[in-house]
Amino acid sequence: MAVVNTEALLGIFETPEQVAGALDRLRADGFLATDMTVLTDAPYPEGAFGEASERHRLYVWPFVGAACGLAVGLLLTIGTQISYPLVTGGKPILAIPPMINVLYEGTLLGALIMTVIGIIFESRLPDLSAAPYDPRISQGYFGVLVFRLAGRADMAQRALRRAGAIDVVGTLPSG
Amino acid sequence: MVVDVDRCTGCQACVVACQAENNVALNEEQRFLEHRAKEWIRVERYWEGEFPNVKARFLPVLCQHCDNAPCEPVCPVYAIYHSADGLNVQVYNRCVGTRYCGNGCQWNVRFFNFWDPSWPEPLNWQLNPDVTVRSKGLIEKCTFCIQRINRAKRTAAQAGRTVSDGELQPACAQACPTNALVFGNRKDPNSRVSTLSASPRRYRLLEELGTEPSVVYLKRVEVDVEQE
Amino acid sequence: MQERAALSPAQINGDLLHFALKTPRQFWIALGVLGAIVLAGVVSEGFIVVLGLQLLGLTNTVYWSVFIANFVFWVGISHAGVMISAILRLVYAEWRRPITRCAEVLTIFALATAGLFPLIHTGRVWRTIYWVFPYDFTRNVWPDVRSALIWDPSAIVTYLIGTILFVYSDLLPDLANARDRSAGFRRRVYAVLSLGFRGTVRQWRLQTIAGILLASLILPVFVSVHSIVSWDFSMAILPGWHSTIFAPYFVIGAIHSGVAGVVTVMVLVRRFLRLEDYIRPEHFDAVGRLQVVVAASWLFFFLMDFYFGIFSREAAEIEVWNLRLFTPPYSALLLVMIITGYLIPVPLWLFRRCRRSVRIMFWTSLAVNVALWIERYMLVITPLSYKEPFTFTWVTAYKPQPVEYIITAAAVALVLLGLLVFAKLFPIVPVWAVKEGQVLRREVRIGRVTVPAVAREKKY
Amino acid sequence: MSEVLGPVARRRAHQAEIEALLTRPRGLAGPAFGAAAGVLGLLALAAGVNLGMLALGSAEPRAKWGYTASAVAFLLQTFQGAPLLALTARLTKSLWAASLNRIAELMALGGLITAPVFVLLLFQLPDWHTRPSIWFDWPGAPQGYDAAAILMLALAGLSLVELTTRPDRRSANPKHWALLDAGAGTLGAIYALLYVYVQVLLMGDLAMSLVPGWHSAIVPASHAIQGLQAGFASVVLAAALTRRLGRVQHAMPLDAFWSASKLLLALTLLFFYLFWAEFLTYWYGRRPDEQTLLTLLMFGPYAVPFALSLLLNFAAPFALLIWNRVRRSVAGPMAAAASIVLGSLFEQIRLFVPAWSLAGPVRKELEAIPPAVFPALPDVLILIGLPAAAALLTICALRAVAPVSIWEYKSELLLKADEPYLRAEVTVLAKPS
Repeated sequence: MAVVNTEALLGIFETPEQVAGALDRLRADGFLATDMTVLTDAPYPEGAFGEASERHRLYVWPFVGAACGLAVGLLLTIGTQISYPLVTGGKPILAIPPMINVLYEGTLLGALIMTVIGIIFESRLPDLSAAPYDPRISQGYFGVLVFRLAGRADMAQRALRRAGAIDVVGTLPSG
Repeated sequence: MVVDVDRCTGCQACVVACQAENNVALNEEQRFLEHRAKEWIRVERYWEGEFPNVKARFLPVLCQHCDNAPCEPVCPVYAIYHSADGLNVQVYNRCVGTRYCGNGCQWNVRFFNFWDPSWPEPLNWQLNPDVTVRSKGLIEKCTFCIQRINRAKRTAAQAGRTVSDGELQPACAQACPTNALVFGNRKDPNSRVSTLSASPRRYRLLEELGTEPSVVYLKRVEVDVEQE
Repeated sequence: MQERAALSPAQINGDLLHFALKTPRQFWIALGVLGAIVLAGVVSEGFIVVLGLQLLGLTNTVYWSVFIANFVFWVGISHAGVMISAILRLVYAEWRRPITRCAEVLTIFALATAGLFPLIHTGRVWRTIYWVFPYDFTRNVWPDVRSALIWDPSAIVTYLIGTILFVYSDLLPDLANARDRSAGFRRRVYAVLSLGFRGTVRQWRLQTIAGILLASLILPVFVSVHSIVSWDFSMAILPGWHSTIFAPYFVIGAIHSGVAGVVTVMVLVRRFLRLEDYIRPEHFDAVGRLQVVVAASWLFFFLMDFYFGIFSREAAEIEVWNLRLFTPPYSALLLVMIITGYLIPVPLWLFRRCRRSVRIMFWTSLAVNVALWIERYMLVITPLSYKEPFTFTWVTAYKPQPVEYIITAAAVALVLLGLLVFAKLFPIVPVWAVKEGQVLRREVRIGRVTVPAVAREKKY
Repeated sequence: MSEVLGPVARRRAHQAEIEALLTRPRGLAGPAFGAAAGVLGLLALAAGVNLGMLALGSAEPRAKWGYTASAVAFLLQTFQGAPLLALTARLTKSLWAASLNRIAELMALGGLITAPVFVLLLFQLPDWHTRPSIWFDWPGAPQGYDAAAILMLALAGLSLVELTTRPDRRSANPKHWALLDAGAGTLGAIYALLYVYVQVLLMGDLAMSLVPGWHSAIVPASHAIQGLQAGFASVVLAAALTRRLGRVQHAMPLDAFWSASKLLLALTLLFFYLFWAEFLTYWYGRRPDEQTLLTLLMFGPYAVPFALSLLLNFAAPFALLIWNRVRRSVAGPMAAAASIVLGSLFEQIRLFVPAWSLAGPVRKELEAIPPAVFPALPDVLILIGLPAAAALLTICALRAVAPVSIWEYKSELLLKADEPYLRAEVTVLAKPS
C-alpha cells in the first residue's frame, strides 16, 4: 500500500554494516528517513540500521476486539436465554455464572481475531504494490528500498552503489 | 406421585403396563445381560436377612421429576425442560443424544436408545397411537403418561372445569393392584397425594442431593418385632 | 545451554524448506498408511451411524466412554502448542525457536480431532449441527447457555480459531520465503497466502510484537479450555466427578501430556525431516527439566483428588476409589498409569544424560501419554460404573468394543496425517525465527571459557 | 559475527557500586532503624502477651482461635511464600531476579514466628476421633505430623538463608561455590515441596476438618497458589521499601520490578481462576451441603472479608497490572503488591475464622450457619503483631547482610551487559550451561 504507483529502487547488500552505511549515505543526500526501508530475512534489533522507528497502534486492536467480543457474547447469552425462557434444573433464566464462562471465551476470541487482523493491517498487508523485490532477500541478503524518488533516481542509485550494493533493481528503467 | 412401599408386592404389573402404554421397546434376556434394558418404571428387589429368615423388599423406581433436576441444565439443546405442571419433559425431536443427562441422573431412569426399536408381528399392532415410537440415538424416560394428562386436561377444558383429583392415572398407577402408586396434583392441598405425602412415613430417594424429587415414598411399616 | 552451530541463511533455507518443496517417496508411503487407518475409522463411524451406538460398549450407566476419554486426551495434547510456544515466547527462551511451530500445529490437529469426538459420540450425529449452531429460529429455541456442553464448543472454537490465526500470522514470513524459493502454481499459492510479505523493518517489528501479544492473549484461552472440559464432568453431581479440583487437575494433566506430545513430535520431525542441526539435544534437555516440574505437579493434583475424595469418608466417593484402586481391570490400569506417567520417566529425566538422549526422551514421552490416556479413561469410566445405590445398575462392567479401538487408532492416525500434510505444505520449523536466533547469537568469554550468549533489545 | 566481550572490565567499572553496598550502614540508618524496630517490637510483644493469655485461658470456646489461625496462615502466605520467588528465579536462571533474591530469602525467617504459633494452634484442635482427615485416626494425628512438617519448613528456610548469605558474610572458597551451586537449587526445591505439603496440612487439618461437609480438593492447591501470589507480592513490597529507605536504587533495577509484576499479574489471574473453579462447581452442583458452604465461606456472615479478598487479590491488582506503563515502574507493582498482601489477610480471615467458629464435636452436616465472629482487641493485636514480629526479624537480618546479594549481583554483572549493535544498543545475556 505504501508505494503504489511510486517509483522505487531496491539495493541488494551482503552485510548489515553496508546497509547501515547506505542509510547514512542516503540521508546525507537529502532523502528522508520515511522514504526508505530495509528488507531483511529476519528481524533485527530495533534501530540496528539507524532506520526511523516505526509507530504503530497494534496495542489498540485487542482492546477493540475484546469489547466487540464481549458485546456479541452478551447479546448471544442474554438473547438466547430470554427469547424462549425455559426453566431447566431450577436455575435462574439469566444464569450469570454460566454466562461468564461463555462471555470470557467470546471476549478473548474477539481480541484474538482483531489482533491478527491488526497485525496484518499494521504490517501494511496485503501488499499489492509493484515495488521492487528480490528473492535473494529471503536468502540472507539485505535490501534497501528507496521510494518517493521524485526524479532523484540516479542520486539514489549512486548512493546505493557506493555503499556497496551488489545489485540495484527498480521499477523504472535504470540509467 | 406417592409410592407406598408398604403396599408394594413387587408384582411388576406397573412395569408391564408402562411398557404397553408408552411403546417402550421389548426387553429380551440379552438386553438385561448387556445392561441395556429399558424400564421406565422398574421394581428394585432387595433381600434382607439370612436364610431362612429372608425377606424380599421391593422399591418401584421411576423418573423422580425433580424440581431442581440435575439432568435438565446440562442439556445443550433444551431437549429437557421443566414444564409449568412440574414435569420433567423430554423433547425427543430436539435430543441429539449427548447422554449427559443420563450421567447427571442418580436414579438411572433415563434410557438411551442404542438401536431402532422393533416389535415382531403381531406385537406391532398393540402400539399406542398416542405415543411416539422413539428412534435410535436419543434418550427417553418416564413422562408420567403425559398423553393421559393432556387428554384429561382437554376433556376438562371442554367441560369448562379443572382436572379433578383421581380423574387421571398414569398406566403404572392404574395397573397397581394394591394402590401402592398414587398420582395427583401436589399443588392441590386436598388431593390424595398431598394428604399422603404429609405422612410421617414420608421420605424421598437420594434426598440429600437436594434435587427436590416430586415422587414421595412412604416407608415400610415394620411388623416383625423380632427384627427390631 | 545453546550449543547451536552457526549457520548461513541460505543453508537454513535449504534445510528447512526442503521437505515442503520436494516430495520424497516416504511421504507417499506414510500418507497411504495413515490414510488407510483413518479410512478404517471413517468406515467404523459409518456403521455406528447406521446401526446406532449398540456397537459401542455402552450400558445403561456407562453412557460416556472411550470416545469421551479420547476427546479429553486430545484436548490435553492440544495444550502442548500454547504451553511450549506461548510461555517460552513470553520468557524469551532461546530454545523455543525450532519447536514453536510444530507445537502449535500439533495443537491445531489435536484439537480438531478432539472436536470430532463429542460429535460422533452423540446418538444422532446428523442432528448435532443443532447443538453447535442455533437452529430453531421460528420458535426461538436456541442452545442452552446453562449447559456445560455449550461452554465447551465456545472454548474449543475460540482456541482453535485463535491457534490457527496464531500459526498463520507467524507463518507469513515463511510463506514469503517459500514463495521466493518455488515456481509455477505453488509459487502463486504461496504468494497469495503470504499477502505480499517482503520483510520490511515495519513488518518484522510487528512480527516480533505479534508473537508476544498473541501468546499472552492465547494463554488465558489455553487455561480455560481444559478447565471447561473438566467442568463437563464436575458440574454433574456424580461422586468421583463432582470435584472442585478438576479444572486445575485437568489443565496440569493436559500440560503433562501435551509437553510429552511435543517431545514425540519433535523427535519425529527431527528424524524424518533430518533436522538434527536444528532440534538438538539441548532442546530435549530443556523440555526434560520442564517435564520434571510438570510431572510433579500432576502427581500432586492426582493425590489431592484422591485424598480429598476419601477425606470426607463418604461412601459413594470411597466406592469410586475402591473401584480404581482394588478392582481389576482398573487397579492394573492405575498401576500402569502411575508407573508410566511418573515412576519411570521422572527419575530418568532427573539425569542430564537421559534428558539429552533423543531415544530415551522419545520413549518416555510416549509412556507419559499412555499414562495420561489411561487417566482420562479412568476419570470417565469409573465414576459411571461404580456400584450405585440401586440394584438395577449394580454390575456394570464396561468393555470397549472393536469400533472403539479402531476409531481411537484412527484418531492417532488423523493427527499424524494432519502434521504430515502440514509439514509437506509449509515449513514446520519456523525459518525466520531460527534466522533471528542466528542474528542475536553471541559469545562471551568469561575467564577462560567461552559462554554462549544472546542479544536482546534494550528494554528502556 | 560474535565479538568477545570484556566482562572483567565491566565488572571493574561497577566495583565502586559493589563496594558501596558492602560498606554502607545496612538497611535502615541508626535512629530510624531503632524507631522501626521499637514499634515492631512493641507490636510483637503485644501479640505474644495476648497469645499467652489466650493459651492459658479456658479451652472453650475454640472459636477464639480463628483470628490467630488467620494470622498464622497469613505469615505462611507472605513471609514463607516469599523464598519461592528466589527458587523460581534460580530454576529458570532468570537474571532479573538476582536483586530480589536476598530479600525473598530473608523473609523465610518469618518461619521462626509461624512454627511455634502453628504448633500452639494444633493443640487447640477439637477431638480428632472420626473427624474427616487425611490422617484418619492414626496415632499422633494430626499434631505430630503437622508439627514436624511446619518445623521442617522453618528449618529449610533457615538453611536457605544461611547458605545463600554465606558468600557475603565471609570470603568463599571454590568448595563453597560448588556447595552453593548445588545447594541453593536443591534446598530451594525441598523448601517448595515442604511448603506445598504444609499448605495441604494447614487447609486440611486447620480448616476443612473443622467444617462438616467441606472437602474441596482444590483448596490446598489454591491456597498454595495464593501463597505464591502473596509471597511474590510481599517480596515486591519489601524490595520497593528497601530500595527507597535503604537507598539501593542502582542495585535494584527497574527491570526486576517489571519482570516480577508480570508474574504477579499471572498469579492474580490464577487466583481468580482457582476461586472460580471452586465456586462454579458448588453453584452448579447446588447440593444442600454445597449451598451451606457457599453461604458460610463466601456470601453469608463473612461476605465483607470475602468481597475485600476478591477486590484486593484480584480486581485491584488486575486493573493495575494489565497496563505496561504501570508494570514498568516501581510504584505500580508496589501498589499492586500492597493490595495483594492486604487482600491475602482478608482471604485468611474468611477461610479460617468461620472454620474455627465451628471447631467443636464432629458433626455429619452443618444444620445452622453460626453468626460472624468479630475480632476483639486481642485478635487485632495478634493479627498485626505476628507479621510485625516477622518483619522485625527481617529488618534485623538486614543489619547483618546487604539487602542485595552481592555475589549474585556480581555474577549478574558478569553475565549481562549492554553493547552496541550496529546503530542500536542491545543487552547481551550469557547463558552458561
